[in-house]
Amino acid sequence: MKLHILNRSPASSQVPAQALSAMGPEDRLLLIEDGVQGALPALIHHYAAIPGRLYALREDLVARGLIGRCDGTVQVVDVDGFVTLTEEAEQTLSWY
Amino acid sequence: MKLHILNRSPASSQVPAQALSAMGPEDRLLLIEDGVQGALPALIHHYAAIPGRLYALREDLVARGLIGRCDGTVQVVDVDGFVTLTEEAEQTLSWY
Amino acid sequence: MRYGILLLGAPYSDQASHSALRFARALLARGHRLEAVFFYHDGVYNAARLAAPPQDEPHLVDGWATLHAEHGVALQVCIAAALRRGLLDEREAARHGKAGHSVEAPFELTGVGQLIDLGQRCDRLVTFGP
Amino acid sequence: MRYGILLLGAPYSDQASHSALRFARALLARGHRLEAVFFYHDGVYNAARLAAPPQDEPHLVDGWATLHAEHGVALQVCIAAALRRGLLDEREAARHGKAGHSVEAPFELTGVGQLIDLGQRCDRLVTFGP
Amino acid sequence: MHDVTAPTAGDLLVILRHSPHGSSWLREGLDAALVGAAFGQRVHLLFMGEGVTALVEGQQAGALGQKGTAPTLEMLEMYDIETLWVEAQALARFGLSPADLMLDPVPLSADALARAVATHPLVLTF
Amino acid sequence: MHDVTAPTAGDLLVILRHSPHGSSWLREGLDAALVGAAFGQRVHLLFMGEGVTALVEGQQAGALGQKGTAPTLEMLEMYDIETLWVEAQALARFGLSPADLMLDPVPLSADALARAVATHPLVLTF
Repeated sequence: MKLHILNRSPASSQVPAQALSAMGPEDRLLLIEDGVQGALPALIHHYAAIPGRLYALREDLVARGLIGRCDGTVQVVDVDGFVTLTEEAEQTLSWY
Repeated sequence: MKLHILNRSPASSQVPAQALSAMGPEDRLLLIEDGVQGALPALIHHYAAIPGRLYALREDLVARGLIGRCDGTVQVVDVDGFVTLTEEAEQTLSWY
Repeated sequence: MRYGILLLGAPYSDQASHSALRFARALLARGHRLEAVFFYHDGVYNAARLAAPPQDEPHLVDGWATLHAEHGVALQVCIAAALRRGLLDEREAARHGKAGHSVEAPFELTGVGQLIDLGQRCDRLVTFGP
Repeated sequence: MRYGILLLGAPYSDQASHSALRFARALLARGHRLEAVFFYHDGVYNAARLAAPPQDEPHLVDGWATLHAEHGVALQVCIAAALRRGLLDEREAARHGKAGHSVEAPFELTGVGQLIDLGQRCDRLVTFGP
Repeated sequence: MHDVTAPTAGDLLVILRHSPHGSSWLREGLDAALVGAAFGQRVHLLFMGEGVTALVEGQQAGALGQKGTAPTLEMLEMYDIETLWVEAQALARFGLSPADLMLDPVPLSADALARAVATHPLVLTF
Repeated sequence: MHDVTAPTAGDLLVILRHSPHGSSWLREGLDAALVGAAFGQRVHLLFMGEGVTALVEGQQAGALGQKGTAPTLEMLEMYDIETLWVEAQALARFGLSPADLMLDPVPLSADALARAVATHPLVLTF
């Protein structure tokens, strides 16, 4: 199981689609930086293919005023949780 | 009439759509750098709304091996033609 | 006509600086005047005086300096963007208590006001982004 | 676990450097070891010794130096990416006949081989891109 | 908040297309707008694409203390930058409504957006 | 040129997602791949998205004499980097066919692409 780290928004970039196409059936996806926009209910459909494997970084949601606006299916983790996700995965890939 | 200068590809970016949405009915669009990918027949449909007002920079097509692969509706100009386009327009806008 | 160029991309990282230099040479060759190049955002990295690109690649810093020497093109670097990126001339280095400097003439550190002025005074302002 | 970080973004231009520094501190706080940060592409600009950010912004160059001082984290800067961008230590400046330098310890100029080595020797290599 | 069909002409239009915190584009674009206004130009702002997220209510400093751009936006009125436009289509894409936004910007339809660009002699995109 | 269903495992997969000339990403990604191979690793390359345009036949130096990356690609075999994969979906999006490409890369379907990523302990994206 690999952890994919994504910092681009599906509203303006094809990079999220690249990340999804490279993901295996157990892989997880963590949204960071501008990527956390993807946690908005209006954009969450881009991640319909990976139920239960989508995470978003709390600190980046908070800074952007998006922490209270996330879709309920997104698992919000802080930077310690980010480290934990990297521990649990056998390796990480970044999409930017 | 303004000249819009675009260096992103419609294959991977929303920026070309932004440029198109900001164009007036007489405005022209010049594709440069990675933007010249948009001159390929498979991608030209993105520019269907601006017939006769689409240009692409010869030097950047040549460097990328795309000069012989352009759609016939694209007007190819060299860097002198680029300068001429800026002379003819009242002002330029860049989309990157 | 009087032109200005706004350059926003770092040298060697993307094509913006090459495109801007190529366009600058072409407009001068056609008899236009280029008042200034304003370096902003990562464009300020074009002013790094220590740049040492491989010999088979264009030397952009020298390219800009040549435009200044031969055509009097002002090379204006946004000071706010430059300082946080480590681009200081001797005066700013002294002011910040740093030994050494990374920007020198003909590049000049200046405010964003020069960009606004350039936009007002030129017939065309052409932006090259990353 | 042993971690490595690959940083590809310029400081202040995008969030990559801030994200990488935040992640580095968090993994160290959890008891992991951070072998090295490898600076590549525009990430090499993090090594600019003259960086003078406004006082109300984080000072990233100092932030990296602190990681080195307190946790022995190696700060490895890709030499090929650095030279063309104007980032030279004293030795490279001398070799290229330039007066002054823009990179100093604890940052070290090194080859891409160090990145490959880092990938082999660490349990996790985490990339932060622009 | 209401649509306009004839955007006001001005001297300088600054188009902001990037999110807060993710890059310095937004801050540097705003700096250009503020300086233009300080020079006495009539400056208008257009938030487009991801730039609409700059207007979301409740932003805070970044994890390492980065200020972000919301404090700068609060100062726009002091600089006599009063016309803030926002791309209606982008708002819809992000699922944002007027109640989610600070500063009461005016949404522009696609047609109005192109007219706003046309009526400014100088347009800077960030 | 033929599709594969079981991509070969290797030590390092380098994913190249950028065009030649437009940025230094492609050159810097290739440098990492070449050095990995020189260190004795089994290195595989995947051209994805805009990266597929790196393989277009007939590239030349840039307008100011920039070398581009085609000469580096020609050297890959000398470094024992023999497996070149290309995203089939991206090829289709650009309307490129095998005859348009240099070096005879192997197209990967979406499924095969994900499997190629899974079988490498280290993946670097450029």
